[in-house]
Amino acid sequence: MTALSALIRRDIKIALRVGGGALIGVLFFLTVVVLMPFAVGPDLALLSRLGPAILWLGALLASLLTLDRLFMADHEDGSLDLITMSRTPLELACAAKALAHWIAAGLPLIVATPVLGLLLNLDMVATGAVALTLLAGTPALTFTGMIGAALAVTLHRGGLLMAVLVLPLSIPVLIFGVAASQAVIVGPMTFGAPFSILCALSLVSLVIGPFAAAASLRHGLD
Amino acid sequence: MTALSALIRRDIKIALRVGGGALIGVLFFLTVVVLMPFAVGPDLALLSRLGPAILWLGALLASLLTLDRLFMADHEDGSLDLITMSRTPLELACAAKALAHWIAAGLPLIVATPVLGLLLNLDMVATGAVALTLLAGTPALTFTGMIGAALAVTLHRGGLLMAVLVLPLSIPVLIFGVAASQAVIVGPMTFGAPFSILCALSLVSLVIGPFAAAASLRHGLD
Amino acid sequence: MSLIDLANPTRFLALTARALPWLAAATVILLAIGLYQAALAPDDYQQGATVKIMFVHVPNAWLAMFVWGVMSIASLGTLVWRHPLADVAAKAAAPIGAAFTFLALLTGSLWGRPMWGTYWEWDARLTSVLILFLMYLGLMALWRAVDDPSRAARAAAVLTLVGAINLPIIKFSVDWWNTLHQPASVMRMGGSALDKSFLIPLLVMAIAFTLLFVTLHLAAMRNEILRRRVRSLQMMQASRIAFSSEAGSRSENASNEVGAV
Amino acid sequence: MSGLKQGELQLHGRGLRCVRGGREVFARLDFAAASGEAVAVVGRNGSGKTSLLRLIAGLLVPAGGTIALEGGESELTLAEQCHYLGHRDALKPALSVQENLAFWADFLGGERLDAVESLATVGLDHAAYLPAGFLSAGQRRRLSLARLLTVRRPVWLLDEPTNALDVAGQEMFGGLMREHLTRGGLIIAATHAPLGIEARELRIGGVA
Amino acid sequence: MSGLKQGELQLHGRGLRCVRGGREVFARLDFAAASGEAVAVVGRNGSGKTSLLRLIAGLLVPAGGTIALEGGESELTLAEQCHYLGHRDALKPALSVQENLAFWADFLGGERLDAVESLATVGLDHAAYLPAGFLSAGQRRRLSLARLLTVRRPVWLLDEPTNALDVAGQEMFGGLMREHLTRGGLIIAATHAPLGIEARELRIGGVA
Amino acid sequence: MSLGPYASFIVTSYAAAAVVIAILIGWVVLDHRSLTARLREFDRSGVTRRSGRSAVDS
Ligand code: HEM
Ligand SMILES: Nc1ncnc2c1ncn2[C@@H]1O[C@H](COP(=O)(O)OP(=O)(O)OP(=O)(O)O)[C@@H](O)[C@H]1O
Ligand SMILES: Nc1ncnc2c1ncn2[C@@H]1O[C@H](COP(=O)(O)OP(=O)(O)OP(=O)(O)O)[C@@H](O)[C@H]1O
Ligand SMILES: [Mg+2]
Ligand SMILES: [Mg+2]
Repeated sequence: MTALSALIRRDIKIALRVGGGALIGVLFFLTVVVLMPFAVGPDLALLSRLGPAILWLGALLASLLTLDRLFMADHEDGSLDLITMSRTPLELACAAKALAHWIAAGLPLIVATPVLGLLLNLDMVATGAVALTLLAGTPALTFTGMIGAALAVTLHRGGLLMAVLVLPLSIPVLIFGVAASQAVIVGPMTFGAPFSILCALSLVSLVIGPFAAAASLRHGLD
Repeated sequence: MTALSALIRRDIKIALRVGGGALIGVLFFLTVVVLMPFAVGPDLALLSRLGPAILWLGALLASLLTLDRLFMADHEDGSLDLITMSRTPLELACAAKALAHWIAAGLPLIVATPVLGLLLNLDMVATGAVALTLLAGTPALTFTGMIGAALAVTLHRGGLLMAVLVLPLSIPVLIFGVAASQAVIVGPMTFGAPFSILCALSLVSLVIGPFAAAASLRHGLD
Repeated sequence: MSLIDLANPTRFLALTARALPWLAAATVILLAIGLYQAALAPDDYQQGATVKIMFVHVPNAWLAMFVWGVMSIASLGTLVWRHPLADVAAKAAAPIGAAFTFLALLTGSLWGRPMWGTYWEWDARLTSVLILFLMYLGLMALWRAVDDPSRAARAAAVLTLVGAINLPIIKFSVDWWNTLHQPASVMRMGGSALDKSFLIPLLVMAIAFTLLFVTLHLAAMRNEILRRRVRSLQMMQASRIAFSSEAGSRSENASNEVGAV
Repeated sequence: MSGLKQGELQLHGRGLRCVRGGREVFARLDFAAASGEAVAVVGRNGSGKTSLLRLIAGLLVPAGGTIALEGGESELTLAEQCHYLGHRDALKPALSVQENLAFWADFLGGERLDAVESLATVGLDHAAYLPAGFLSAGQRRRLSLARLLTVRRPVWLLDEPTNALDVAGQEMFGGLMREHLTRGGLIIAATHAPLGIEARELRIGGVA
Repeated sequence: MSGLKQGELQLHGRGLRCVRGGREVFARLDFAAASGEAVAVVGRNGSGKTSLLRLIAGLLVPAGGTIALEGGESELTLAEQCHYLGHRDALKPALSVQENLAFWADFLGGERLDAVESLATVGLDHAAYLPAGFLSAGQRRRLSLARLLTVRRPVWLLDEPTNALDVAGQEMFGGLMREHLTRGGLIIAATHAPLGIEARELRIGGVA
Repeated sequence: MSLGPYASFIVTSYAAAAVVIAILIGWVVLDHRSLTARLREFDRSGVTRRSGRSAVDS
C-alpha cells in the first residue's frame, strides 16, 4: 500500500508541476469549449444541443494529449525498469499510475464542468447530468488509454499511432456518455440505461486496462 | 540549403518511422471523423452541416497531438544544442522543422479529405472547398503551434500547457477556415473573403512563427 | 501428424504445399454451387431481388468476426507460449479480415440504400462493425510500423485480445439496442427463422467463404514465414560482412539465424 | 542491517544466451557469484555487459539458459532482491532530490535506512531541496547511489557505476561497496575502468 | 584538411561568472588555450565543468566576463567553430547509424570527411545500417565521436569523453585527439579520468 | 433472372466482392513470387540457413 500510494502521490506531483497544475487542465478545457462555437458557428440553440458532446470531446482530448507519455516518460528515464523490479505487481502499479493520471487530468475537468455549462447555455440539470456522466466515464477513457500508452512503450512508437490504436476503444465511452447526457436534455430515452452501460464500461476498463497494459509492458521488455 | 534539406528529410523520416508512416495520419483523421457523429448524434443533415468543422477539428487535433514533441525530443537528446551551434540561422532551422512537420502530419490529411467528405455526406464542391482551405490553413496551424512547442522547451513543461498556449493562436485559423468552407456549402458569404484572410494568416504565421520560436529557444538556453 | 509437428514452421510449409491445391479446388467448387443456388433463389416478398445481396453480405459479416476470433486465439498462442507460428498466423489474418469487414460494410451499405433509404446510419451494429474495421486497420498499421516482428507480435496480441471485446458487442448490438439492422435470424436460440430457399444457399456461401479464408490464410502464412526467412538471411549476410571486416575477432559470438526458420 | 546475513547467497547463471533485436549477443555464458563477492564484467563495447545485467535483473528475457539465486528470501523473485543501477538514472527533474529518494524508498519497500543519512553519505545533503533537474552529472549519479543505501537489497547490479563520479566520489563509492560485501551482499558490475575494490573478472566476448 | 592551419588559434575567457538556477556556480574564472593545446577541466562533482563548456559553446549565457576566439575564421561565431560532445548524444534511435551521421554531416556543413571512413575509424562500420537505438552505451559514444571527424571544426569541447569507451576505444580516441591537436585544433575537455593525452589542467572550485 | 429496380446495387455488391477477393488472391500470389525470387537470390549468392539447407527449401 505505501508503495502504491507513493507512486500515486509522485505522479500527481509531477503532473501538477510539469503540466502546470490542475488549473491548466481547466484552462485547456475552457479553451476547447470556447473554440467550439467558432468551429460550429455561433448558433446558440445548436450549441446547447451540442453542449454535452463538446464537453465530452474536451475530456477525450485532454486525456489523449496527456496519456501519450504516461509510461513513455518513465521508460525513457529508467524508472520503468525499477518499477518492474519492485515487489508491487506490475498490474497494480499500472492501475496506480492511471489513477494518478485521472486525478490530475480528469478530476479538474469534472469540477470545472458547471462553469463551462454556463458558457454553453446548459441549464442546471443538464450540467449536473454531464458532470455525472463525466465522473462515471472519464475513468474508462484513462484506463483504456493506458493500454495505448503501454503499447507506445513496447513499440517504441508514439504520436498518432497511439491515438489510432486508442480511439476506437474510447468510442463506446463517448457514445454512451453523450447519450446519457442527451437523454436528460432532450429525451426521449431514459438516463438510466446509457448511464449504467457507461458505468459498466468504466468497471470493465478498470479491470482490463491494467492487465493489458502490464502484459504489454512485460512482453515489451528489452 | 543542404543543411535545411537534411533537417527536413531527417524530421520527415523520423515522423514516418516513429509515427508509423503517413498512413497513420490518414487513419487518425478517419478515426476522428468517425468519432464525431457519436458525439454529435446520428443526424445526417446536422453532420453535413458540421462537416467542414469536423474536418478542421481533425486537422487541429492531429497537429496538436504531434507538435508537442517538435522541439522537446530534440532538446532531450541534445540535438537542439547542436542545432543552435550550427551555421544555419536558428530561425531557418525552426522553419525547416515546422515544414517537415507539416509535410508529415498535415499533407496526408489533405490528401485524405475527399474520402472523408464522403463519410460526412459532403458533395464534391464542398469537399474540394474544404480541401483547399485545409491546404491554405494547416501551415498556419503548424507554424503557430511551433511557438508553443518552443515555449514548452523553454519552460520545461509539456502536455496541456502547450495546448493551452497554442489553441488561442489557432482559433482565427479555424474560424476563417470553417467560414470559407461554409460559404461554399450554405452561403450567403463569398468564399473569397474568408479564404484570402486565411491565406494572409498563413503567410503571417510563416514569418512570425520561426522568429518567435527561435527567440524563445535562444532565451531558454540552459 | 500431431499438433507439435504442425507447430514446426518447416513441417508447416510442407503441409501447406500439399493442402493448398485441394483447399483451393474445394473453395472454387463450393463457391460455384453457392452462386448458382443464390441465382436460383426466389425474390423475397418484402425485399424483392435485393435479398440476393444477403448471400455476400452475411458470409462476409460472419467472417469479419470469425477472423478476429482466429486472431485472438493466435494472440493467446503468442503471449502464452511465445510461439512464432502464432505470430505468423495473427499477422497473416489481419489484411484478410480487414477485406471481409470492408466487404460487409460495403454490401451492407449497398443493401441499406434500397431497404432503409440511406447508405449509412450511425446505429450500434453498423458502428461497431466500423470500429472493427478501424481496429483491423490499426493492427495492420502496427505491424507495418514496427520492423522487429516478435516485438510487433506481442503488442498486436495485446491489442487483439482487448479488441475481442468488440465481438460480442457486434453480435448482440441488435438485441441490446433496437436498431435499423435485422436481428439475428439464422443463428439464434430456438432455430433459424429463415426460409429453406434462402437458408441453404446462404449456408453454402458461408462455407465457401470460410474455405476461401482458410486457403488465403494458409497461403499468407506461408508468405509470412518466407518473409521472415528473407529477413534473417539478410541479417546473416550483414553480420557476415561484419565478420570479414572485424577479422574474425567475433567468431566465438557468431550470430545465428533466428526467427521463424 | 541484519536481514542479509541469514545465509550464504549463491547467484549463478548457466548456458545463458542473449538475443537482442534479432541478433545474438552472447551464448553459452556461465557465471557465479556468492555472498561477499564482487564480479567485474568486462569486455569490448557492444559485447553484452549491459545485456547480462539486464538479464539478471529480469529486464530482458534470456533466449536460453537459467539464472538462479540460492539462499535468498524464498518468497521473493530474483529481480525483487536486486538493485539495478543503469545509465538511465530514474530521476524526475521536477521533484527535489529528497522527494526523488523518498519515492524510491517508499516504492521499493523492504528494509530501509534513513534517507537523510544516505544523502549525507553520498555527499548530497546540502542539495536535498534542489530539484533533481538542477544536478550535475556526478550529482545525479550520487543520488542514484543513495537509492542503493536507503533500500537494502542483497544483489547489486551496477552498470559502469563510477562514470561521472569525481575522485572523492569514487573512493566513497568503493567504501560503500566494501561495506555491502562485508554485510553479505554481492555485486556484479560492468565496467571499463578499475572498480575500486577487489573483484573477480568475468570477460564477455573474447579479449578486449 | 588544411582549413585549420591558416593561423594560430587563441581561445580565452576572462573573469567568467556563471549562474545557474539562481545559484552562482563559479566566478572570476580565467582560462586560455591555443592551437595544439589540450586543456583538461577538473574539479569536484558540481563544480561547474560542464557549465564552463556550455558557456564556451554558447549554450549558456555568462553572467559576467567574456570569451573570445582569436585567429579563427572571422565570419563565423565561436559556437560555429566548436564541436560540443556532451552527455546527451544527439542520436535518433529510429535512424540508422549511417543516417544519423550523414544528417549531422549535412546539417553542420563546412569542411567534411567521408562518413564511411570516420565510421571505420571509430570501429562502427559493421553497424552502419543498424538503428542507433540498437547500440550499446559505448557504441553510441563512438558514433558521437564519428561526428567530430566527419565535420571539421577547430575547437573541441568534450564533456567526459572517455565515459563508456572500452580500453581499445580510449586508445583510439587518444589517437584522434592527438591528430586533431597536431592539425592545429584545440581541445577543452572536462574529465575525472585520465584523458589519454598530455593536457594542461584547469581546476575549478578548489581541490577535489 | 430479373433483378428488379435495384439491379445496380446487387451487381455492385457482387462485383465489389469479386474485386476485393481478386486483390487478396493477387496479393498472396505476387507476394509469394517475389519472396521465392529473393530466396533464390540468396541461394545463388551462397548464403545458407543455420540448418545448412539452402534458402529455398522448405
Ligand atoms: C453497412 C451496413 C451493415 C453492416 C455493417 C452490417 C453488419 C452485419 C453483421 C456484422 C452481421 C452478422 C451479425 C450476426 O451474425 O449476428 C450481419 C448480418 C445480417 N445483416 Fe447486416 N449489416 C449492414 C447492413 C444490412 C442491411 C441494409 C441489411 C438488410 C436490410 C442487412 C441484413 C442482414 C441480415 C439478414 C443478416 C443476417 C442476420 C442473421 O441471420 O444473424 N444488413 N450484418
Ligand atoms: N540545469 C540546471 N539548472 C540549475 N542549476 C544547474 C543546472 N545544471 C547544473 N546546475 C548546477 O550547477 C552546478 C554546476 O553543474 P555542472 O553540471 O557544471 O557541474 P560539473 O562540474 O559538470 O559536475 P560533474 O562532475 O558532476 O559533471 C551544480 O552545482 C549544479 O547543481
Ligand atoms: N535495445 C537494443 N535492441 C537491439 N539490440 C541492442 C539493444 N541494445 C543493445 N543491443 C545490441 O546488443 C549488443 C550488446 O549491447 P550491450 O549494451 O549489452 O553492450 P555492452 O557490453 O554493455 O557495451 P558497452 O561497453 O558499450 O556498454 C550490442 O551489439 C548492441 O548493438
Ligand atoms: Mg553497457
Ligand atoms: Mg559535468
